[in-house]
Amino acid sequence: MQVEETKEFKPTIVAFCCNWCSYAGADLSGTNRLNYPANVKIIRVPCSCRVNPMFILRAFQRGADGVILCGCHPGDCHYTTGNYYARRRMTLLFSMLDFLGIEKERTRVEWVSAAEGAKFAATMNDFVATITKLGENRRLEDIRCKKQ
Amino acid sequence: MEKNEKELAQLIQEISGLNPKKCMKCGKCSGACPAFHEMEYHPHQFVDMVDRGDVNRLLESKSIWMCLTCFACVERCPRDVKPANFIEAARLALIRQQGCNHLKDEAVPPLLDEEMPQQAIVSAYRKFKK
Amino acid sequence: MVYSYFPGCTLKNKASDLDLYARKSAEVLGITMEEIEEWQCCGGVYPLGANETAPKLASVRALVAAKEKGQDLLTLCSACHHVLKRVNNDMAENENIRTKANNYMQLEVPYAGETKVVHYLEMLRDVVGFDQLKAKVVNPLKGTKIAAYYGCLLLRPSKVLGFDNPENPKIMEDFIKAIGAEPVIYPYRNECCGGYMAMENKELAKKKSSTVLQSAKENGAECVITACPLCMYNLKVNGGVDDLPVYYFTELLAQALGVK
Amino acid sequence: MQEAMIKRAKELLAEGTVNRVMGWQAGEFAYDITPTVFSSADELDKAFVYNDFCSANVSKYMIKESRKEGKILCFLKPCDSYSFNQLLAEHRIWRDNVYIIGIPSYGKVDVNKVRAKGVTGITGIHTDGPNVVVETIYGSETMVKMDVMEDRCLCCKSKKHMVYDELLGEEGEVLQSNRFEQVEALENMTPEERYEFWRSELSKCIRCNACRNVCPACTCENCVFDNPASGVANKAPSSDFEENMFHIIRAFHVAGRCTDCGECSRVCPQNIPLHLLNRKFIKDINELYGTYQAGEDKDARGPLTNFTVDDCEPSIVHHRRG
Amino acid sequence: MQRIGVFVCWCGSNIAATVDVQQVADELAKEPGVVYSTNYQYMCSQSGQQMIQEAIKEHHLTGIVICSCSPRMHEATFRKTAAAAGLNSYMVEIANIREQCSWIHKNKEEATEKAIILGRAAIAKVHLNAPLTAGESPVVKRALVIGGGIAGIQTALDIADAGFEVDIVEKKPTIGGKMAQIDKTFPTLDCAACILTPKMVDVAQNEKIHIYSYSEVESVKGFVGNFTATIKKKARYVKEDVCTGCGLCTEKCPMKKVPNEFNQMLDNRTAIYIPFAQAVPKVATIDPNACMMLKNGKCGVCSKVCTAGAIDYTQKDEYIEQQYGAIVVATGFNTIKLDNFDEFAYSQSPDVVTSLEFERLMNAAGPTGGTLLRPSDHTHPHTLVFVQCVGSRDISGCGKPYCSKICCMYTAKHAMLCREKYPDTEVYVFYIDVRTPGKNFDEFYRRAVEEYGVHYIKGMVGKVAPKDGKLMVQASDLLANDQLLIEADMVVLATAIEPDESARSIATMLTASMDTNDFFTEAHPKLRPVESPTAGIFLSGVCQGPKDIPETVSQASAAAAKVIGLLVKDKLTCNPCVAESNELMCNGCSACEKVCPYGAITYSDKEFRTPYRTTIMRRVASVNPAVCQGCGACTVACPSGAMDLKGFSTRQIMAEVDAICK
Repeated sequence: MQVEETKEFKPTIVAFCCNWCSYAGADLSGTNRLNYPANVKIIRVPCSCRVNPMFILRAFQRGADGVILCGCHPGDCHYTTGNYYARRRMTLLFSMLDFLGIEKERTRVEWVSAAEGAKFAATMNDFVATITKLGENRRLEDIRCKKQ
Repeated sequence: MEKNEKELAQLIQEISGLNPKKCMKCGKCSGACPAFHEMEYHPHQFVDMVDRGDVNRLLESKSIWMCLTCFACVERCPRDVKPANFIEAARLALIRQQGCNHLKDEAVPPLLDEEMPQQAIVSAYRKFKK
Repeated sequence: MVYSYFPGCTLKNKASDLDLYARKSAEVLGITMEEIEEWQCCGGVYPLGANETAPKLASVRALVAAKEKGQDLLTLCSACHHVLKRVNNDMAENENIRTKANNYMQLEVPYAGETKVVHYLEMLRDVVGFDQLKAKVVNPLKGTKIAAYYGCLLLRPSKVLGFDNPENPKIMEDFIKAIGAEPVIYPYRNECCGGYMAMENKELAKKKSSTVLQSAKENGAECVITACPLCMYNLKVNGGVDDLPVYYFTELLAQALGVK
Repeated sequence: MQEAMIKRAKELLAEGTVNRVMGWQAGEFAYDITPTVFSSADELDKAFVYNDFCSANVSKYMIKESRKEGKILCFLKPCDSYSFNQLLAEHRIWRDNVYIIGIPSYGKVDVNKVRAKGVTGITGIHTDGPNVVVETIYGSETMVKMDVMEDRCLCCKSKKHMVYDELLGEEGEVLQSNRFEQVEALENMTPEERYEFWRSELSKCIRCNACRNVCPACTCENCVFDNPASGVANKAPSSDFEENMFHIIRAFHVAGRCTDCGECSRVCPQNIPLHLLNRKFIKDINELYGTYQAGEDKDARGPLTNFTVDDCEPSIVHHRRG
Repeated sequence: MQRIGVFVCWCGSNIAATVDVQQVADELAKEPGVVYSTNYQYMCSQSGQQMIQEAIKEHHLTGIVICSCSPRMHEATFRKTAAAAGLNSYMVEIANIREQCSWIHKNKEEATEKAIILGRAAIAKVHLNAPLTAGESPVVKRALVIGGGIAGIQTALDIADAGFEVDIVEKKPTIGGKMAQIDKTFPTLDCAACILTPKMVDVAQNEKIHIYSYSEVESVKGFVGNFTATIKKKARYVKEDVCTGCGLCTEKCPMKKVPNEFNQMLDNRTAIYIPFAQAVPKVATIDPNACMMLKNGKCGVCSKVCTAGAIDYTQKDEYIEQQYGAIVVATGFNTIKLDNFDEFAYSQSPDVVTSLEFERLMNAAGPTGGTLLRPSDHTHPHTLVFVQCVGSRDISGCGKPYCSKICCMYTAKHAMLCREKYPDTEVYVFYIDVRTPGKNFDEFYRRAVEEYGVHYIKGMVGKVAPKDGKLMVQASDLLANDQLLIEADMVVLATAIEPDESARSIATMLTASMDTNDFFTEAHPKLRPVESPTAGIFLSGVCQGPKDIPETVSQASAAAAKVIGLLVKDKLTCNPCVAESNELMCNGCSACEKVCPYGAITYSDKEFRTPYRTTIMRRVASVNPAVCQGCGACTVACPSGAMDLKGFSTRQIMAEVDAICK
């Protein structure tokens, strides 16, 4: 029996945002009533350097279709150097995911400052569109965690 | 195959392999140049003209043949721009074209004298013709 | 110490003195100069264009020949020294030129700038030592006031050549002291004599070389020494200062060592 | 070499410089070489072997051994010395308690390749010029060494020792190696092909942890995979995801610290080319942040604990190769 | 198991218009551990807060989740609310359902669904929260100022004014720094000594300030509020408290040919010396490299003539250990060495001088008594050429890539003073750009041109050739498109400045960060410009970047204000969300230490018991909670997971991830 695809695909997106820039940028896009899809759920971290590659893998395992990390622009880190380390870690992690054949569009890093509410919204709109086009995460899923 | 001025400037930049935008227009090259007064356009202008794509005037000018390739501009430039390399690139862009050699073979014998070292002739050939 | 020796075009012809005196002096100083077989002219000028590979191949051949013998490459002419050092630097640091040159040469082991290029003066300074040279001098040129003329090609660009301080060099002055004479410091010793124009633009060459000689003379020089055959020719012919003889440094070296 | 090593070990034991010797001894089979600690000349005479099967990297053992009473003698091949030096950089080994003799290595033999030539009943091996002579209960077999050498030795990166107290035999040079060829081949595939490749490989994983246990960079007091509080602990992979997860995290945790010794792939009972994951990181690091060889300079800052303000952006991954 | 209360805020219609708050409260009530769930119009209002407090007490809540506006808005409010009800403030989590939900989504169904998920994530997190107590550390009410130039002086005076003890450590025999060497100051042309020396006297007379002159900081340990510094008081062979500064010894000392640093080596001083008349402290110092008595025991003249008996040839370096609450770096600058710029003939002619040397040549207390004379033959110069940007804005590797900032103005000053004092002079200034932003600065420069007739030429000097006692200056004039040859009597080089050579070792000592040019890095380039990222370390003056005197003084006062703000506190409340190392899992590999921007992590060898009833020594990390700022860089650098961040622990974040992805 064929299961009919009636429901429109709504990806689950996890956004890790640093407390000082990007989380504030996300707040600003709210204050300015700039829309982006409800699929995006933000997790507040003190700094982009707090984000462990394990968190990103965990998100995919638990059913995320895309993971985005937002932090202060390089040079503007509240902790001076945190985002520089995050940048190297994420570059290598993303490259490794690509090496394993996982769609590279599923992961992204964007630098969003506390003033860039519009950029935050635009980034999320674009990311959600990209993931929607890409479809469900199949290559890094954990079937045990699939929604019924 | 005629090149327009912009392409020509691009070619000169390519031959030089360098970035004229590094120049901050301090003019130290022109302050150092021993052939300054022989030139219509001067080292800092060479760089600027290549950058702006204003090279026709430059290539027609005798200035590019006046450079002594002494590297004083290269040595003293605070921005590592290497003006001498741009000047040589301009010369190359010219003499690499058919019939554009600056030094003609037939012109050489009268220029020679008894004491002139081989080096003078070899290097003139290298610099002024292809 | 045994060196591979690259004489260059002029030293085999017009400037055979420079060559001869250098060889004789080297013998006294315990240095052997083995001329590279079938060397080719370096071209006299270093090609500045980023995509000029072919004109550098002659230099690469000499560099490779020295590498195969496991020797440093000795030069006397400042132009050869300039070209060889800069081409060698390209082979070490410019991947594009290294790849192209190696593809062309089809060597068994690719060349990547392993040879050390040494100017005769550097050899005197770093290997023989000016102290040692002084000890070997039999006819010190006592009291002679000598102006060293460096010109361009020995010194610039200093980052690649690493020869001496480009604006205030002292290697030749130290050399002059070592052979018992008195060096004359004058500001134009590292300014261009216009040598490259000696054939093509005599007027300019005259203007520039006379500035140099005038400056030397004003500062009390009795003669001028140089390491470049082209500078030598230009200063002599176009310098316009009659009572100021110009010598190769090797000539005075041979004289001081008593082998002239 | 074996005789010279035993001789020198005995000398050092006799003069009291060391009280133990880290070496190798044959296991149940001649090719089944096990790292062992010897504490007397007698033991050395009886069991110490060093031959073309002695490929185990013993540097990891020094973490524990160096904390014991007295000094231990340790023989390091060039590639082992990188691991040792990296462990020194991470303060894992107490240098004062180890006496290192650097020994040359001309490549080790992969017993599987020997067996593949139909040779059985192996009792010993020795090198003879470009060949190896494998002694068996049926007589001896001579074969070209290159044909039976371990893959990792065929693309050896260095024959030079990074750390030692003395050398036995000659010192080598850092080599130009083509070790990234396989990684490049994978990079040139489509993502789909790569996905299939890694699925077929990683799905073989039985989570025996041999790769982790042998790795001289995996030296955590308590591995995250054994620590329930880490949130990723698991004993056996119960889904495709966990197979991926384990190997990604394993490679990531040693990124910038892995010296590319290749022990992980050597010990994998399922023959998964795990070293390719590590090499991918090394290749990326070299390309993106400048050539870096872990274990080369004990005082260098590792690439992941370092940065420059104009490092590339993570989006470079999107732009590269399509 | 936690007992969790959920409070959903309407925010008037801000949330309630797009999110069904009732449904959110109902759904969240079903979550495990939630024992109370409600919604209210304004949670942040007095009555809303009261409602929360009552619920905490009534339901014995161990954790609360507020679904409301951004935590950046009211997290602090609700933490206080909880604390007032006896619940630890860090048992509060906020689900941001306004800025990140109701305000951006229009579809009520979607927004409600999202609000529920955000609430779940907050609940999942609060389950793993642990009560945190903000630690406290005592503050030593004393500041250390490293460097006694105008920056250090101003900082010290301001701190002392507020009633705190301050120690100035100056490596030279006197405080005063570079400003003491300067003749006049731009743009007002008042004499530097006239405005500086009274300040130096203030410092000397201030009871709260102690000057360690001829001293260096040897080591610094500790952290904000509680540093321990070791100060090395170098032997000056003169008893500081006995010397009256009469100067008789300096007159009688037979070693008269020691180059005088204070006059930039333009004249000589004696082996025993007082740098200048207004030195503070005004005490003689013996130069051990020049004194015959110290070198070979023959002389002793100064000891014989000193009626106070202050000379002590046996004096040794002395080490003093002192506690400080804050440290201010004011190490200043030097002009660069000109070895790479011999085209300007600096090493070939004494008449080519740096700007700082020129200051001394113009200074009434300088080697020429304030009359401008050529160093070579002591004649009056008629033609002067000033060269700007010597070694500044240089990326060729010979100089410094940055603009030294002060040269444009002091060159205008020099040129102007020259023309004012000696109207017979011709003054040329070669410039690349004239950069004169600042109050009355551009006017000043224009005055030099318009009123004083200084010839400003856009171009650069290519070569200076000494010739017959003159200097032939070959330079470009870019506007005239010409190359000039000026016969000059003197050439003055506006030499680039660089941080003092001691800066790097001091930065290492303080674990303060520096840029590639060895300038100290500020905690934030705009908002925290006088603080180092390392807590308790403050920056004053040129050590942070090139600046002129007015800027230096304002930064010095700003640094003092920051120090005072720290020292008035009896105790420092620390951010409790800091990293924590689990010693049992720590490998001792130092990865965390390397990425920590604050130097908060230290290592020690500790003995641990093994399962085999033996002990083993292991190197383990520990975090100083007073220094850690809680960024979390260490937690990811740590391969074993020994490092975790309180308040943002690995398990907490993963719980949020799980809740969102479920």
